[in-house]
Amino acid sequence: MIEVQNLDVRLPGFALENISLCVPQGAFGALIGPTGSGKSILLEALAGLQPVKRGQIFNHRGEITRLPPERRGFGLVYQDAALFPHLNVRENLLFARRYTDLAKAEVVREMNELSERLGITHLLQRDVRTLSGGETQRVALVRALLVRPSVLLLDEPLSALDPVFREEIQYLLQRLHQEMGLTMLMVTHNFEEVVMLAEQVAVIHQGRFLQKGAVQEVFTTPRSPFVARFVGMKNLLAATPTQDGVLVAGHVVRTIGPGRETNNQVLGIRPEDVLLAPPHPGAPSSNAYPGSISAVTYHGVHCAVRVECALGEVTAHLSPREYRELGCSPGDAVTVILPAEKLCSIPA
Amino acid sequence: MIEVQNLDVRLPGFALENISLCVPQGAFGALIGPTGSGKSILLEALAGLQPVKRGQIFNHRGEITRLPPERRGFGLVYQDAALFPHLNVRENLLFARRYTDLAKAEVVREMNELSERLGITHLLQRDVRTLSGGETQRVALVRALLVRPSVLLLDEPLSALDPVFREEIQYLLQRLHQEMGLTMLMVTHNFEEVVMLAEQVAVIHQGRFLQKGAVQEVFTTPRSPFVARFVGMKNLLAATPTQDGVLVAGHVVRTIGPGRETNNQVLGIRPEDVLLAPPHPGAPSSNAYPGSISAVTYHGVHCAVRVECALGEVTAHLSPREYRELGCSPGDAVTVILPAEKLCSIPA
Amino acid sequence: MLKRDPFSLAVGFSGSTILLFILLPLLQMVVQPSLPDMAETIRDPAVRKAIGLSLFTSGMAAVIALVLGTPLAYILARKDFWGKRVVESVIDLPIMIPHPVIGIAILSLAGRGHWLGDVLQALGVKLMGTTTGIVVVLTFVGVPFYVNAAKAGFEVVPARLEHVARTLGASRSSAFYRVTLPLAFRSLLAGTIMCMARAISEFGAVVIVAYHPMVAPVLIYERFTAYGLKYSQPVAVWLILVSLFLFLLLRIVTA
Amino acid sequence: MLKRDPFSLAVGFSGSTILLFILLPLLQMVVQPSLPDMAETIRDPAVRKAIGLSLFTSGMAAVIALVLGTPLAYILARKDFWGKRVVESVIDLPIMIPHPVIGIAILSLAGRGHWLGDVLQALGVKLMGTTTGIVVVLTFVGVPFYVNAAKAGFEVVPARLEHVARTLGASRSSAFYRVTLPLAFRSLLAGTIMCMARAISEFGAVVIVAYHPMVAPVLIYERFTAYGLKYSQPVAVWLILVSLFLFLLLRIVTA
Amino acid sequence: EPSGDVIIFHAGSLTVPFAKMEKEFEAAHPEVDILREGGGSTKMARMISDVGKTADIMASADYQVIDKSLIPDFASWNVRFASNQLVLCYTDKSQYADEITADNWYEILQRDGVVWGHSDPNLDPCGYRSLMVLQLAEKFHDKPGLYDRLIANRPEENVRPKSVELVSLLKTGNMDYAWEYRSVAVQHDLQFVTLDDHINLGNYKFDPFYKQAKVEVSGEEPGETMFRTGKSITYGITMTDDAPNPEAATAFLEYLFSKEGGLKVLKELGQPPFVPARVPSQKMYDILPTSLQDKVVVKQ
Ligand SMILES: [Mg+2]
Ligand SMILES: [Mg+2]
Ligand SMILES: [Mg+2]
Repeated sequence: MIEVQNLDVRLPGFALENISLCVPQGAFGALIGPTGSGKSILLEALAGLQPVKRGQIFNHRGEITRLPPERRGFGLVYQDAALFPHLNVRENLLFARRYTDLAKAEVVREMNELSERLGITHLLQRDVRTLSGGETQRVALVRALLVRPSVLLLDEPLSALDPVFREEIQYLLQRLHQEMGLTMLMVTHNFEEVVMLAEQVAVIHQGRFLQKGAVQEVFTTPRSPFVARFVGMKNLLAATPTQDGVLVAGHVVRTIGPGRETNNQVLGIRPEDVLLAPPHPGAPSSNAYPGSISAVTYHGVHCAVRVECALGEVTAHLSPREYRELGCSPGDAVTVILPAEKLCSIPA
Repeated sequence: MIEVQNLDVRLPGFALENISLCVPQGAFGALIGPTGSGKSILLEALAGLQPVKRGQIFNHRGEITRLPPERRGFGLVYQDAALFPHLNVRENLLFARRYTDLAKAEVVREMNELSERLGITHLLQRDVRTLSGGETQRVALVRALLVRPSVLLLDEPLSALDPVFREEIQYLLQRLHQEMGLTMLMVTHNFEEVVMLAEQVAVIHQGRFLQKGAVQEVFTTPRSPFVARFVGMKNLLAATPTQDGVLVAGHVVRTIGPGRETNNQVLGIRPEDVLLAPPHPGAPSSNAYPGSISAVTYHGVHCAVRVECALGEVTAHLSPREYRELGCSPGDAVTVILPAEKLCSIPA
Repeated sequence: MLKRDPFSLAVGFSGSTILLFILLPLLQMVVQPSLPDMAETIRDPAVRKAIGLSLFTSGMAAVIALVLGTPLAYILARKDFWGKRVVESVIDLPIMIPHPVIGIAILSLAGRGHWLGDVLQALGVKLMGTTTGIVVVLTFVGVPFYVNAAKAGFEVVPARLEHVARTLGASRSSAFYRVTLPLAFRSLLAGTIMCMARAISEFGAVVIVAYHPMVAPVLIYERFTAYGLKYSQPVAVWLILVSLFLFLLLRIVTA
Repeated sequence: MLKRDPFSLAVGFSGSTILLFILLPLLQMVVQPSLPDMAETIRDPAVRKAIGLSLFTSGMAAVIALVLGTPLAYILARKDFWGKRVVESVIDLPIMIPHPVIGIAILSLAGRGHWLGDVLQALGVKLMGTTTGIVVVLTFVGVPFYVNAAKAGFEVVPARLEHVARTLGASRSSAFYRVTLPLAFRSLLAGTIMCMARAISEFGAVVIVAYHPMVAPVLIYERFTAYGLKYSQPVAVWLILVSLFLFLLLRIVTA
Repeated sequence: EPSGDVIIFHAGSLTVPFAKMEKEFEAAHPEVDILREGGGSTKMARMISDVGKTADIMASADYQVIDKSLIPDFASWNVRFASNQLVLCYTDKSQYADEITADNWYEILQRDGVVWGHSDPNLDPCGYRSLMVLQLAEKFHDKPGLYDRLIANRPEENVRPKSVELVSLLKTGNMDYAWEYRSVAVQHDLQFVTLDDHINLGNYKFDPFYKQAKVEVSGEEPGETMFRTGKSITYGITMTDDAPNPEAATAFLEYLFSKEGGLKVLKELGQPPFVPARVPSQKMYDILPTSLQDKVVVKQ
């Protein structure tokens, strides 16, 4: 496990302030934030690679704030894998052997086992500069795992990969976490990766945490428009509180749960939660608004449909199949339904 | 328009060979390939920035193979935007003014108009190093458009962007193409971008074209396993021809269209085309196979469901809603249906 | 991060040793002459003339290196070509050639009887004992410093910026002047200063080509060998102060 | 890409001018002595001794620069600290100090009456007219070349590799020796060679600290001024050949 | 048996004979290493007196330099061991090489484009002696203003610190004519114009005539000046009082003063030695190292 209390890190031109977080034993935590938000620096500070100004860091054994990196028991995998280019794959994997008390045979056995498991046995004699992106990441993972880290720190492990390799490594991380019970903390700027892999997430921006909590919670109830946009909650409509819900562009939208009292609020809904139906001739059902499709873009795995309706422009993500079944094209009339239980009031 | 015939480019340690392509006036072409496949070099060769060894390049006025870049009339937007860091936004935009015969007032008017259209009017006095990723790309686009290029060459225009900005620029490119009728040629390693934006696509690998054609055609009927994997056709099953279809793992799978005669073939289907149904107690319908869910991963906009069935492991992409309606969890039995019209025979 | 581990100790020890090793002799130099000595020295027209000549000739060398070296540095930064390694080694050669040999080699080219010497003589160019000769020598010793710094500066400017400029309508030269040059400017300046600094320090090659007119290092040498420390130190201090001031000024003016 | 546009012409002209400017005098040097002259020269024990001494002292200077300069170069490449710019400027100072001044400054530190000189004397260290003195001078002129090259070499090794090594259990020094050093090795070697090359060429500073024992540049100077070209050229050619050969060998052996 | 290093500072014009002597002496005394440093005599003397460099032996092209700069603070005696004369040297490549004679040299040196030079009068006796020759030529040939006209055609850059450096400039074609000692001209195979004894400073019998020449040279420190008066060329040598290796230095001087040793070498190389070498007074004779006394005579 890893726990951080009120951490401050100050670098020339950049500072992390008052960071607290906890990834329990066996959990998968994530830090998400835009480029330059300080997520990699935080990871390095946890690993002991950046000087800490204030605050404390703990691992399962106790406080480690002042311990050198080699005595913290954390593994680190960088975005670019950071394999040692002067060593071949096997030498990279055995780099840490010198620092353990284990017999060589034991280390080699473990290396072979993990290499088998992560599918890199055939690469052991290769020059690391000849590896593909996915192979590189798998080697870096095995190298980090061989020191039996109590926590694995992952710095955007998927960002540098082509989409084909990205999915492969994504599955691999999931398996490692589930099958080996490894504690992981990943930083990324991609909310899809967080959704897929993590249990807990913190959103970081300009060196501070904006929000943290369970992944589903942060994703469904972001507490600021910045977080909302960052986690893919594309539909954000200016709203004012009213009886029964909120008022958006003069229309009442029914919401569930505690309405916000402040006038300065935003109503949010994720595009995959927006429903589209054929135009309704009769009385509109709850939170249903007539509109017309302004644009459709096909994204391979989903279609983004933009609808101009009474509330403003709303984007819905449908699977290609759902879109086909809807039977509408750009310009056609359509009914937008915003399920009340998916709506989220956000302070602006 | 842009047309290329039998182009060879030779660089130290790399070569493009026998490249032919054509992007008609007003079309949107794409080149897709893995990192290092030579797509950026090809783009630079078209722009006159890499020496051509053999072959010819034409624009709408005629052959331009030997013309210097400044006389080809092509715009170029790089992945990292390549804004001039010593000039502010406005100076970047007006960089090309010196090379046109237009009056300054005219150029400034056009700049203001395009800036308005692409939403960068408020940035004109800014230092380019302070811009966000999305702003940077928009400035680069305006700068390129102001020279009224006959073709806009885009080098991975979305790769360097955080997901939030990526979608924004994607929409912008689509609008530019549709509203201004701009001819575009984009290189990317991301098939989603191709699906969304392009009409024609060529798959490039190690300096050669593996396949080219209409986007839908390449995506539904890849002609090699490499192309199939690269365009996201994840399900590839070794198959041999038989009456009525092909034989996969001892089971007959019905296919439509010309079966391949060769024994060395692969049966492919895109994961979003795979259907899942509740386990069927009665006689199986056509191409339906009982199986059990081995893993489910939630990707935000879709769920990837891996099913172990008689044919092997098959991945299906469902929308979260579809998955919810299926009502199954990992370990549960399920029926996999491979619609015959979506199946594709690929020479191995 | 500088804690008392063996690594940091090694760094602290070696760093301070080198800095002291460089600074101690120089400080000793600078501190020793009395202010009246300094004042008297700078009133000596021979001293003023020598320092002026040093600044002028090394400045000229730097300008020549700038003009001739910039295109070469640019190509070395941008292109891979057959023999590039050889060209780079040739550029570095002046650093390893013993200084008297440089002077001797240049003199033996320029003398009557040698074809090049005859050509030069016909053109009225004399190297022996002339300002021209000094400039030639100083250019020879200074040019690697400029070319290497300029090359490093050009390497830092992404080729993509030039490419984009081309597609925006700029010719090759226009792209160079409007994009590459402004971005590499500080490196070119640093290279010019390094080149001039190296040139100002030269003695062994100059003293062979031109004993008169006397550049400051020759004057300092003569004063030292003929009169001793007391008469050479103030000249040395003045030369160092003047050139440091000049370099500082150059950096500030162009910042 | 080298076509007949004005830009390429400028490049071609400036490039060939600089290369000719460097090569012509040196070729002239190398071509002139006859083979019997060359053979006779290398049989002269004084010549052999001087070249040997040049190689030894500049080699020692390079080794000292390597040992002391490596940790400093590493820190300059890795850390940003207050005063870093000043330290870098100090490192470059020896390039701009006139060579006779370097000799004078070092001598005036080491002389009797100066506290450092007295300490050195008590330790039995003499600089004037000794091999030690030559090594000190050559280290002074050579050290910037090593530190700058080593710094550039360390800058190219990503800090992330060291970070990863640390998380794999390596101490700071262990990470340095197992990751950074092997990766920067070629740069350190190049820096050592540059430092030695610069040291081998030094004349003005050495001639003040030690006329005897004679390093090759002093011998060449002496032969040129006392006997003329014919007797100095073969020595110069031998020195250049021997050192080029040595540098080449170093590169090959360590490739 | 003497051993160790012997540091000799000597006039640049003695380089060739002293190199030969070094070879012969070191062959006879393998334990001794002669370390020579040649330069303008005045400068070499000042390196001892002003700069504080140590040397065992100092040999000057003008014995007066030793008298003025080194005695009594740094040395006690001064042995005169050779003479010489000034000649105008040139090579085949020199302009007007086929015209020059003892009668027209001063006209040729005034011609446009003729590059001629001499060594620095402040550092090297050969330098002020060259100027004396020009002054004496003005008197001897009765050409008033000749000296100034000649100097006007000799830019300062043609002045070098020691006379032998000019040899290289002649041979590389960078200079047409240079003033050298006759011995140097012979040693370096140069062509030269031999001048009348009235002006060549080589014959002590003409000392009264020579005395008319007066050259201003720099003094104890920059800015100060003093005058040198014409006198026949006489080389002097001394051993410094605090010579680090007096035993070996004395051995070398014994060799130098012997008829079969150094004096023979000088003669072979075109420089007239005094056989035997001389000191001016009995008082000086008495303080000579005893082993040298039988090789030296007292002669004014
Ligand atoms: Mg990062
Ligand atoms: Mg690319
Ligand atoms: Mg000897």
